[in-house]
Amino acid sequence: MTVNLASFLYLVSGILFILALRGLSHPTTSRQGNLYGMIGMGIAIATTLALATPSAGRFGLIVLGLAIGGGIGAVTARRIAMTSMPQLVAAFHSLVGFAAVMVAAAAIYAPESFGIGTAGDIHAQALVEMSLGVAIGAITFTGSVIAFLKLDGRMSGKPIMIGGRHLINIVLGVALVVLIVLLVGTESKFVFWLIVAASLVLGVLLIIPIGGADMPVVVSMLNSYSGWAAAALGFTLGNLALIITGALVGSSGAILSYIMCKGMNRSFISVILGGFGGETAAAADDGIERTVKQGSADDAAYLMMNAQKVIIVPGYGMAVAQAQHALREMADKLKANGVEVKYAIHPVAGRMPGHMNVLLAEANVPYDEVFELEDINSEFAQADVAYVIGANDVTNPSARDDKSSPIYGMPILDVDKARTCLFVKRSLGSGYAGIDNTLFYKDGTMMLLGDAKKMTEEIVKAMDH
Amino acid sequence: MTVNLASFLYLVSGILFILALRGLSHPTTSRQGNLYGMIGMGIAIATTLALATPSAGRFGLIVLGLAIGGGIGAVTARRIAMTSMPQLVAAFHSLVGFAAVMVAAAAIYAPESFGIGTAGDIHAQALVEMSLGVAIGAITFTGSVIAFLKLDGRMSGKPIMIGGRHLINIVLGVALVVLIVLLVGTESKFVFWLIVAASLVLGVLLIIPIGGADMPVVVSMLNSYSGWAAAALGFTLGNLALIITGALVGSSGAILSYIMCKGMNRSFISVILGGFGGETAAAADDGIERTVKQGSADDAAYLMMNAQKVIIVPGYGMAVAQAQHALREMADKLKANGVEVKYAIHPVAGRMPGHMNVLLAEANVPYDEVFELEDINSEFAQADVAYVIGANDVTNPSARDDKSSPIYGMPILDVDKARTCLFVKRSLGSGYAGIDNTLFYKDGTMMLLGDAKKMTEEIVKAMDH
Amino acid sequence: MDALQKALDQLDQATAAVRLAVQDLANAPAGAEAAGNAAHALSGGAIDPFVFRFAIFVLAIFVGYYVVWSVTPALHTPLMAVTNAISSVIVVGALLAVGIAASGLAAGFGFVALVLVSVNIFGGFLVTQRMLAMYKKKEK
Amino acid sequence: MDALQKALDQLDQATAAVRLAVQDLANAPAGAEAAGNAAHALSGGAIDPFVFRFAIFVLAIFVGYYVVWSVTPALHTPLMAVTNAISSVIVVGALLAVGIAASGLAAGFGFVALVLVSVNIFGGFLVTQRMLAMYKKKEK
Ligand SMILES: NC(=O)c1ccc[n+]([C@@H]2O[C@H](COP(=O)([O-])OP(=O)(O)OC[C@H]3O[C@@H](n4cnc5c(N)ncnc54)[C@H](OP(=O)(O)O)[C@@H]3O)[C@@H](O)[C@H]2O)c1
Ligand SMILES: NC(=O)c1ccc[n+]([C@@H]2O[C@H](COP(=O)([O-])OP(=O)(O)OC[C@H]3O[C@@H](n4cnc5c(N)ncnc54)[C@H](OP(=O)(O)O)[C@@H]3O)[C@@H](O)[C@H]2O)c1
Repeated sequence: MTVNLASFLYLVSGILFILALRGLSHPTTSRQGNLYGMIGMGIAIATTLALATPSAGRFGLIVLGLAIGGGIGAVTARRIAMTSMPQLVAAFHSLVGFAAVMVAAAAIYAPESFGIGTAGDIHAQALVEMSLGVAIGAITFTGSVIAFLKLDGRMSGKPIMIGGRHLINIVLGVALVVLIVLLVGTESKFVFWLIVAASLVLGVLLIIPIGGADMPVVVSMLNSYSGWAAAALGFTLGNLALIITGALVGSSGAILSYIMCKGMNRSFISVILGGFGGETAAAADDGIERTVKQGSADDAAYLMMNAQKVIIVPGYGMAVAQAQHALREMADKLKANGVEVKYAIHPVAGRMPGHMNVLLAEANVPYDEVFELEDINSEFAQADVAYVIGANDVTNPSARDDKSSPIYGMPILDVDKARTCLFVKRSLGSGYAGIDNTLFYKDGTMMLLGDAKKMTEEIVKAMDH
Repeated sequence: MTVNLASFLYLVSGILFILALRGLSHPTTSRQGNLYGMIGMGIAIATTLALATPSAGRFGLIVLGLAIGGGIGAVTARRIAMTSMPQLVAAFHSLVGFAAVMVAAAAIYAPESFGIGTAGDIHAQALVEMSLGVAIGAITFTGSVIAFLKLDGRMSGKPIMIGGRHLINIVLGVALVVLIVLLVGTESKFVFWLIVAASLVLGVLLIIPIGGADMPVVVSMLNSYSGWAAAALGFTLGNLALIITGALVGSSGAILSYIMCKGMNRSFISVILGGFGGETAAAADDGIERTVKQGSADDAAYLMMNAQKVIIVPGYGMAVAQAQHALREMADKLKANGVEVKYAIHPVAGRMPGHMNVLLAEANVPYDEVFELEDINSEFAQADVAYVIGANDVTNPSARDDKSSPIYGMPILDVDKARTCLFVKRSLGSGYAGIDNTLFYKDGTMMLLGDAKKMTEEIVKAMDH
Repeated sequence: MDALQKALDQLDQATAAVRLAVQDLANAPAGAEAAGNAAHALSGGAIDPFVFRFAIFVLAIFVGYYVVWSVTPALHTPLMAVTNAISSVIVVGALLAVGIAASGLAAGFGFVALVLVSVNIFGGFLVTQRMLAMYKKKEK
Repeated sequence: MDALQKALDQLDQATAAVRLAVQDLANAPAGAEAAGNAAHALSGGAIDPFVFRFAIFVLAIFVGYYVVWSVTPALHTPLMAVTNAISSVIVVGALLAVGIAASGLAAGFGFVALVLVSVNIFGGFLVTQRMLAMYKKKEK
C-alpha cells in the first residue's frame, strides 16, 4: 500500500467519524451513524496493518491484543447497567489516557517504527508534540480514575482540599514545561518518565478538590483532554484520522462541559477550582416553623387518575432507585385512562448530559414524549400534576427567586406552576447542590417520602383499585 | 516571507472567510462577519504580494488594476438599487468566471510563475486541475451573462428551446473530456482555447432553455460552480485560501439552490432541464362564471384601521413597484392606531432568497417584525387582515388543495385563513409560475387593483381622513 | 503513474530549492537513517501534498455545509453577495501573473483577471455592507 | 530554527526514500527548471506538512463544533460514549509499535496500549449501540 493511499484511507476514516457524530442529531439516524463509526475504525486498523505489514509472529500478537481487549470491552458493554454510564465513560477515558502514554513511550523507545527519527536523534517537532500528548494523556488517566472512583461511590464525593494545592499545581505545571524543554534537548528516557510521573500526579491533584457533584463536568473536560492528546500524537504520527478525531473529541468534550456549566449556571473556572458540592450544607434553619404536607401512594394515584395532564420530572433519584420501568408502567396506566402524559428533562438532571433520556429509553418510553426544558416549561401552568421523581435541584425555585441562593440564575423546571406537585424522595434532604428546596413547604406540594421505585410501584397498584 | 508562513497566512484568510459566513447567522453579528471577510481578503492579497515581490513596474500595474476594478466595484455597490440585487449577483458571478479563465490562461502561458512546471513541461496533475477550473469558469461566465440578461429584462424570460439541445450538450460534454485529455498529452495552447470556447458555448446552451422564473436557482447554481472552479485552481496553485473558499462558496450555492427548489416544490433536475415558466399559461377557463370583489383604497384603509392584527405578505410586485417605503409608512400608521402589524415572508417570495427581507430592511422595517413561513403561518387564522402586496404564487391555495396543479405541494402562506384578504396587484393576471390564483374569487378576498406603490400611498392618505 | 511521478519530481525539486537556502545550516547525518527514512514514509513525511489539499477541501465542504445552513434566511441575499466577494480570492492567481509572469501575454491575461476580480472584491464587500447596515432591530 | 531544519531534513530524506522506489521511472530534466523550482516553492510544493496538518486540525475543530452542537440533547450520553470509542483510533500508534518496533520494550508498551484501546473500541461502540437501540418512537 502506498503512503498516499494510506493517507487517503485515514482521511476516509476521519470523515466516517464525523458522520458518526452527525448521525446523533436525531435518534432515527443515530444507529446508522454508529455503524459509520465502526467502519471508520475498521478502516483505520486495516490500513495500518496493510502499511506496517507485521511479521506473522507480530501479527499474532496484535490479534491476541485485540481479542483480549475486545473481549473485555464487549462483555463490559453487554453487562453494564444503564445507571452506571457516568462511571463507565470515566473508566473508558482513563484507558485512552493511559494508552496515549504507552504509545508515546513506544515511540520514544522505537522512533524508527514511527518514522520520527532514530534513537538519539528524534525530530524536535515530534518530541514537542509527543510530550504534549503524553502529558495530557497522563493527566487524563489519573484524573479519570479519580472521577471514576467518585462517581462509582468508591471514594467520597467530598472535595479533598490540600493546603497550598494551587501553588503545588503551578510548580508542577512549570516543572512540566522545563521537563519538556529538557526532553527536546536531551531526548533522555528518564526525563520522559519524569514527565509522565509529574503529569500523573497533576491529574490527581487537579481532580480531587472537585466535588462529586461536578464530576460530570470533569468527565466531559477529560474527554476533551483525551481528544487533544490524540490530536497531538496525530501530529507526531502524521496521521489524519488521529488529527481529525482528536479535534472532534476535543470540541465535543468542551461543548458538553459548556452546556453543563450553563445548565448549572456555574462558570467553568469555578468548577475547575473545585470545592463545590459534597459538603452537605445545613438546611436553612431560619427559625420559621415550616409545615410539610405528606401524602400516600393512594392519594397520588387518585390525584393523577383524575388529572387531565401529568408531567413527569425525573432526576438523579430515579436513576439510583432504577425506577424508570415502574414509571413507564404508571404512565401507561394513566394514558389508558385518558390522561395526557409528558416527560420534562432538565439539561443537568441526573449525573451526566442525557442521562435521564437514556434511562427512559431503556424503559421503552418513546422519545417523542420526552421534552427539553425550553420546550415544555410553559406547559406546567396547564398541568394538573407534576410528578417529580428523584429530582430536586433542578426544580428548586430559589434558583429563580432567591438572589442569595448559590444556584441563583440556574434555569429550573417550573413544577411549582402545576396545580399539584407530587415529590417522590426518601427524605426532606437536599440534592447534590446541598441546598434546601423551598418547594417542599409550598401549599400545592405533596411529599411522597420513600424509595422512588417502591413508591411508584405502590401508586401503580393503588391505581388498580 | 517563507512559504510556510505564507501558507499559514492563507489558512488564516480562509478561516476569516468562514467567520464571515458564520456572522450571517444573525443580523447583529453580520456586520462584524463582513469585516472579517474584508480582512481575510486583505491578508490574501498582502501575502501574495510579499511572496511574489514584483518589480516596481509590475507593482504599479497591480495597483492600477486594483484601482480601476476597485473603483468600478465601489461605485456600482453604492449606486445599485436594492431591487436589482439578483441581476448584480449574476453579473458579479460572470466576472469571477471570466477571471478564472484568465488566470488559467496566464498559468498556461507562464507556468513558471505559478510553480507548475516550465513551458512545454507542465505537471499533468496541474493541467487536469486547470482544465477543470477553466471549463467550469467559462460555463459560469456565459451562464451568468445569460442569467443577468434575463433577470435584467434585457432578454426575454421565455425559455429558448433549441431542437436536439440535449444531444448537442452531450456532444459538447464529451468533446470537453476529449480536449482535456488532449491538453494533458500535448499541452497545446490551441487545445486550451478550444476548451475555453466549448465551455463558453456550453454555458449558453445550458442556460437559455431555462425560464426566467428559474433564474434565481440558476444564479445560485452558478455561484456554486464558481466556487468549484476556484477550488480547482486552488489545487493548481496549492493555495489553501482558494481551496477553502472554493469549498465554502460551492456548498453555499448548492444549499441555496436546494432551499429554493424545496420552497418551490420542484426538483433540481427539472429546473436544470429547463422549459418551465415564461409561457404565460392561459388562465384556467373552466366555464364557471367567477366573481371578483373589488375594493378601493378607502375600503382597505377602513378595514385595516379597525383590525386588531394585520399581517403583510410582500412579493415580487412590491419589489417591482418599489413599494416598501410606502408600506412601512402604512404599517407605522396602523401601529400608531394600536393595530398589531407583522410581516410574513415566504422562502421564495420575490426573485432571490432573502429578497423581501433586504427590501424591508431598506425601508427601515425592524427585522424582529419580519417572520419566516413556519413561524407565522399558524397566525393567519387569528389575523383580521392579510395584506398581500405584489405576491401571488406564494399564496396560491391550489398548491395546497389542488392535486393537479403544477405547483401542488409547494408550501404556501395561508392568507386565506385570515378574516379578510386584501390583494394588491395590477390585474387578475398570474404570477411567475403562470398559474391562475383561485384566491381572487374567494369570498373573503378583496382585490385592490393598481400599482403596489400607488395603491399603498392612497391607503395611507385615506387613513388620515 | 505519470502524474504521480511528476508530483514526486516536483516535491523533490522543491525540496532541493529550499535546501539550497538553508545549506549553511544543514549538517544532517547522511545515509545513516536508511531504516528511519523508509519508516518515516509510513508516517507521512513523503505524502503527496495533494492528499493534504484534498483533506482540507473535504473538511472545508463540511464546514461550508454547516456554516451556510446556520445562516438565517433573512440574510440569504447578503450571503449570495458575500460568497461572491470571497470567491474573488482567486485574485492571488491574478497577482502572481501580473507580478512575476515572464510572458507578456500571461501578464496581460493576469491584468484582465485582476481588474475583473477587483470589481468583485470591492463591489461585493461594499454592497454586502450596505445591505447589512439596513438590518435594524425595533427601537424601544 | 532547529525544528525547521530538522523538518526540512526529514522532508528531504523521505523524498529520497520514495525516489529510490521509483528510480526506474524517473527521467526528470535535472537542473533545467531552476527558476521553476524557486517559483514552485511559492505555490506550495515545499510547504512543511505541519502546515497542512495544522490546517486540517483547525478545520476539523470547526466541523466538530458544528457537528456536536447539532447533536440532540437526548443523545448526549451516547455522544460521550461514541466520542470515547472513536478517540481509540490512537490504536494506529499501538499497532505500529506492536507490529514493527525493533525494541522489545516498545512493542511491550504498544501491546499494553493495544489491549487498553481494544477494550475501548469494542466497549465504546457496543455500549453506544446498546443505548441507541433503546430509543424508540411512539408506536402508532
Ligand atoms: N446531569 C448532569 O450533567 C450534571 C452535571 C453536573 C452536575 N449535576 C448536578 O446534579 C444535580 C441534578 O439534579 P437532580 O434534580 O437530578 O438531582 P438532585 O438535585 O441531586 O436530587 C436527587 C434527589 O433524589 C433523591 N433520591 C436519591 N435516591 C433516591 C431514591 N432511591 N428514591 C427516591 N429518591 C431518591 C434525593 O433525595 P433523598 O435523599 O431525600 O431521597 C435527592 O434529593 C444538579 O445539582 C446538577 O447541577 C448534573
Ligand atoms: N425568491 C426566490 O428565490 C425565487 C426563486 C425562484 C423562483 N421564484 C418564483 O418567484 C415567484 C415568487 O412569488 P411571488 O408571490 O413573490 O411573486 P409572483 O407569484 O411572481 O407574483 C408577483 C405578482 O406581483 C404583481 N405585480 C407585478 N408588478 C406589480 C406592481 N408594480 N404593482 C403591483 N403588483 C405587481 C403581478 O401581478 P399583476 O401583473 O397583476 O400586477 C404578479 O402576480 C414564485 O413563483 C417563485 O417560485 C422565486
